[in-house]
Amino acid sequence: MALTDETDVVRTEEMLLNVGPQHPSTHGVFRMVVKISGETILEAEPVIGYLHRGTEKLAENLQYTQIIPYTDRLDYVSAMLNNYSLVHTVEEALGIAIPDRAEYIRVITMELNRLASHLIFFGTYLLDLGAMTPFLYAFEEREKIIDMFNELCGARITFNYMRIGGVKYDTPPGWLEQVDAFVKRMKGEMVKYRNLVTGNEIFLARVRGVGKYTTEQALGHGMSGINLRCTGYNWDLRKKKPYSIYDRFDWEVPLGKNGDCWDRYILHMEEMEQSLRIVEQALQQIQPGPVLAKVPKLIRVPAGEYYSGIEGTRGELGFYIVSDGKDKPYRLKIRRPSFENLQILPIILKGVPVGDMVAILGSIDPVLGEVGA
Amino acid sequence: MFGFLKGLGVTISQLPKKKVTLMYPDEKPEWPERFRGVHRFIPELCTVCNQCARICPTSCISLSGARDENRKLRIETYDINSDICILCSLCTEVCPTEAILMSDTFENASYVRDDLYLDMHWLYNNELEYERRHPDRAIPETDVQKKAGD
Amino acid sequence: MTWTWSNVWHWAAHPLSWPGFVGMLVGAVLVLLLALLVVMYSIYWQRKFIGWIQWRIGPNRVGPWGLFQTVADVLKLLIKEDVIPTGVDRTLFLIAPIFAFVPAFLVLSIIPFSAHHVFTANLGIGVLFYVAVSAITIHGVMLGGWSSNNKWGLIGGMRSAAQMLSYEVPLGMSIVGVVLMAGTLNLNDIVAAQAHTLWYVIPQIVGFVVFIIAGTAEMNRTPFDLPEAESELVAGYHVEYSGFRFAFFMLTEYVYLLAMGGLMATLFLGGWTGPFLPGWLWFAIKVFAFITFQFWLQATMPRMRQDQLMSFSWKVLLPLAMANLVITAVVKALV
Amino acid sequence: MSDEPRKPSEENQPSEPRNPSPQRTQDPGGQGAEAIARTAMNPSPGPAGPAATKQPPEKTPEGAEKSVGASGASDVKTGTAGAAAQSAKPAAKPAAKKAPPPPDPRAVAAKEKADEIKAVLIAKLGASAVVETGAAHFTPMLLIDRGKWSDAVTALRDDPAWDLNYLECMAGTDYPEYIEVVVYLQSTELGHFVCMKTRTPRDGAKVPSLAPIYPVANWEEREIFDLLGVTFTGHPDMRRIMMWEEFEGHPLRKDYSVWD
Repeated sequence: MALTDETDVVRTEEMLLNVGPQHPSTHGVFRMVVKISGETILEAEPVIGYLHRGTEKLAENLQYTQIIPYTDRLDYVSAMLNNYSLVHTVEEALGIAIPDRAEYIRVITMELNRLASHLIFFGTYLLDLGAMTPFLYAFEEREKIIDMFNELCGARITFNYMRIGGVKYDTPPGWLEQVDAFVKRMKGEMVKYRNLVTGNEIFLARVRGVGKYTTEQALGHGMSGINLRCTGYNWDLRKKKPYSIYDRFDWEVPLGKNGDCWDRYILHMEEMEQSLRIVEQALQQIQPGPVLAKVPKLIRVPAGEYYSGIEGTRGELGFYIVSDGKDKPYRLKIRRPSFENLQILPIILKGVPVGDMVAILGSIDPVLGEVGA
Repeated sequence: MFGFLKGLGVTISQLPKKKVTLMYPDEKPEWPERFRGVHRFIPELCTVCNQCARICPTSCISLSGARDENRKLRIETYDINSDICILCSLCTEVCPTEAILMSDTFENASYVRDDLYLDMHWLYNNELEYERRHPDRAIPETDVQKKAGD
Repeated sequence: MTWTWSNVWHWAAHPLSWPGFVGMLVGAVLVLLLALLVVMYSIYWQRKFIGWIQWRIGPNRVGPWGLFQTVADVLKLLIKEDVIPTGVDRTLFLIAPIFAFVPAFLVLSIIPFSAHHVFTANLGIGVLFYVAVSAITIHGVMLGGWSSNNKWGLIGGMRSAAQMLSYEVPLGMSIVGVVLMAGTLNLNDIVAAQAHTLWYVIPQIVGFVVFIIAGTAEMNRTPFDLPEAESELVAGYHVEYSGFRFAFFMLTEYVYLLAMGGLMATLFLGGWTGPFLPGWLWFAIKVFAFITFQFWLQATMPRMRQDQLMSFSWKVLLPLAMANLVITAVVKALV
Repeated sequence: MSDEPRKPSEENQPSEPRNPSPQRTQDPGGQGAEAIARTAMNPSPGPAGPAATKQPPEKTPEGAEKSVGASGASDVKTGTAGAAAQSAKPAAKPAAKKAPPPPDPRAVAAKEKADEIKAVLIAKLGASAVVETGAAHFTPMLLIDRGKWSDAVTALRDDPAWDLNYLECMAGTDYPEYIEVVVYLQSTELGHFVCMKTRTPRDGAKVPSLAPIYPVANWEEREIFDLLGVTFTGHPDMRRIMMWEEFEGHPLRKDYSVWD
C-alpha cells in the first residue's frame, strides 16, 4: 500500500476520520482521530479522558476500606484483581500476614476473574473480526463464572469482596465443588474454541503479521502483561516479582514469538488454560480455616510511600500510596496497564488498512474504565 | 488446509444443544442468598449509632433518631438515596445489630427521581416482602426476641 | 383479442395482446408477493437458525413461535420516519435504493420456478440477462454510500463497488462452464438438458464451488460482508438510511439471496427436476438448502480484509474458473 | 409479582441532597506537613512484615504495633466506632515512651543500595546531582536535583551495572511546599527496583521531561501536567490528556476547589 506521493496523476486528498468515542469496536469510550487516504491510515492520534471519574482525587477523602468499591470500577471486567492490587499494597505497607485459606480463595477468585476477562477478549475480538458465534459461547461460559461470584460475594461485576487482611465472606457450602465442575467443563469448551476459531484460515489471514512491534518498543512504551510477552519477552509479575501464593502451584508463562495480533490472541487462549491449571491445583490444596486476619478497627498506614504491582489481566496493575499516618491516603496513584498499552497505537497504526485498525485495537484489549481512572 | 470446515462442524454440532435463554419478564431469575439488591431495614434493631452513614463511600445514608421514654435511642427517619448508592454493602458490614441488610429486589429503575429516595417505610416494606418471599432464610432478631427465644 | 383462459394465462404462446398484458401483470405481481413472502420468512429463518446455533431461541414473541416477527419488522419500517439528512445529495439519495432493488426483482423473472414455467420469461439469453442486470445493483449501492455524505458510507460504497465488480468476473466464468455443457443460454433448456443426463453439479464441481464463493461475495454476505461491516464501518453504505428506504436495501440483499439460490438450483442442481416430489417442491428444497448454507456461513466465518478479498478473487477464483472452462471444453471436444 | 408499587414518599420530603463538599479533610495541619517531609525521608518504622515471598503461615507475624484487636466477629468492623480504641491508645502513648522500633533490615539494605547508586551518579554527574537518599518501604529511593533529572535517569539506564530499562510507575504528588515527581524504575534483566524523585516549587512547576528516554512517560507526564500543573520541558506535545482543553485549574492539587 504505497502512500500517496506527489507523482499521483489523480489528485487525492486525505480524509480525517473520527473513530469513536461512540464506535462499535473501540471497547468503550475511546476516540482515535485517524487521517486516511483511501483505505490506508497515515496517522492515528488517540484521544482519551471520556471516562475520567477522578478516582485518585476521591481516594484522598476515603478510608482504605471505602476505596475498595471504587477499585471495582477501574477495570470493570476484572474487578477481583483490582481489589487485590489495592488490598495487597496496603497489606505490604502494614506487614499483615494473611490466613492461608484467604490466600487460596483470593487466588481462585483472581484466576477465575482472569479467565472471565480473557473470555470477554475472545468474544469481542472475534466480533470485531466479523464472527458472531464465538461471542455467544464465550459469554455463556463467563455467565457461569459470574453466577459463581454472585453466590460468593453477592455481586456480578462490582464484587467489593476483598478486605485488608483477607476476604469478606468464606465460601458458601458446595461452592468449591461448583468451581471444580466448572473447571472440568471449561477444558472441553477450550477444545471447541480451538476448533472453531484457531484453525480458521480467514481468521489467520486477518491476524497473522498484523500490528507487529519489537520487545524494545514494548519495553520502551511500558507495555506489560500479554502485550509484552507476545514479543517473546518473559516478564510475568507472578513469576518475576512473586506475590501471594503463586509459587505453590506449577504452571508456566506462555510466550509469543513475533509480537503480532496472532501471538496476542494465542497467548490469551493459553493463559486461560494456565489459569484453569492454577484453579485446579488451588482447589486441591485449600484447607478450612479463618478468612480474615486480626486487623485494627481503623486501618492507618504508617507514614511513607508504598508501591506494589500485581499481574492484572491487561498487564501490571499497581497502587502507589503516599501516606501521612492517617486513615486516608495522602496521595493514591493507580498504575493502569491499559493506559500504557494504548500509547503504542500511533506507531503501529501507520500505513495499516482500516480493516486492520480494528484488529490491532481489539488485540491490545484496552478497557476504557482503566484508561480514564 | 480445511480449518474452516472444522469450524463449520463445530457450529452445526451446537444446533441441538439446550437453549440458555431465560424468559425474563415471565420467569424471574432467583438470586443467591448473599445477593446485593436494594436495602431492607429493620427499625427495631437500629441503635442510631451512625456507623453506616459514616462508612458509606458515597455518603448516601442519612438518618435521625431520638431518645424515647426510657432513655433508649430510637430511629425516626432513615433515608437511603439509592440514586447514588453503589450497592457496595459496606453499611451492612459495619452495622453492629444487622438492622440494615441487602434484599434481592433488583428492579430499581423508576421514571421519577423521587422514587429513588427510599424512606424508612419503603425499606421496612421491602423487609416484609423479603421475609414473605424467603420464609426459610434467617431474619436477625432483637436481643429481646433472642432472650425470649432461648 | 378474446379474453380466453389460454390468451390470458399462456400469453407466451400468443402474440402480444391486452389479455396477454393482463396475464403478464398478474404474473409479475404474484412473483413479487412470492418474493416478499420468501424474503420475510428467510429473515425469520435466519434469526431462528443462527439463534439455535448460538444456544439462543430466536424470535418467539410476536405470533406463535415468533412467526409474525418479520411481518412486525416490515410494518415498523413502513411506519418509521424516513429521515433524509440535510447535507445529503437529495436526488441521488432518494433513487439509490430504487436503483439497488429493481434489478434484484427484475432478475427473478428469468428463473424457472416450476415445470410449466408460466411466470418465467422463456428468454433465449437468460444467463447473460442475469449477469448483466445484477451488475446494476452495484450502482445503487455505490450511489447510496456516496450520496449520504457520510465518511463511513463513502468507504462502504467504494468497498462494495470494488468487491462486486471483482467478483462478477469469476461468477460469469463459472456459469460459462455450465452453458458450455448445456449448449444454450436459456435457463429452461438448461434445466431440460439436465433432466436426461446427470445434474451439472457432478461434472462441474469446480465451477460449482467458484459459483458459491463468488455468489456469496456478490451478495455481500459474511466472509465478504465488508461493505456493511458493522465493527469497522459502523454500518457501511446504508448508515444514513432509515425507514422504508433502509428496508429497500435489506430487501435487495434477501431477494438476491433468493435469486442466487434459484440460479444455483437451475444451473447446477437441475432446477425443478427430481424424483417423486412435484417440480416446484424440489426447487424450493434446493433454494432452501442454499439459503441455510449461507446462514451457516454467516454464523461461523469472520470477515476478510479488503486487499485479501480482491487478491483472492483475481488470483484464485478467476484462474480456477478458467481452468474449469478449459477442461470442460477439452472433455466436450473429445467425447 | 414483587412488592406492591412504590409508595409515593409524600409524608416525608426527600432528604436534602448530600451536602456538596463531603467532610474533606482540609489541608493537613502545618504539623502534619513537616511530619510528611520528615518521615517520608527516613526509613519508615514500618513493622517487620514477612518477606515479599509468602512463607507458609506457621511463621507467626511478629507485627510490632498491633493496636487494640478488632472484635472476634468474622466481619471486619471498620469505621470509627473505635472510640474506645481511640481513648485507649493516647493513654498508652504518654505512659511508656518506648524507643522507636529498630529499623527493618530490608529498609536498611535499601538505604545502602541507594547510597551505592548515589556514588555512581555523583561519579557521573557531579556532587550536586543527588540531594538525598533513603528507602521508600524496602525500595532504594533517591531524591535527584531538578536540573539533573533527565541526565540521572539516562545515566542509570545506560549504566551496564544497573540497566534500569523499564519505567514501571510514574506519579506526581502535591506536598504543601513543593510538587514531587516520582518514578519507579525496574531493571528487567538484573532485577533492580529503584525509586527516583525530584521536587519542583508549586507555582511555575517545571521538570525536564523523560519522554525522549522512556516513551511511556509521554502520556504519564501529560497526565501529571493535566492534573497537577507540572510542565515538562522537552515533551513532544504538552497538552491535557484527561480534561478538555478549555478546563482551567489542576484538580489533583490540594488547594483546588471546584466552586471558584
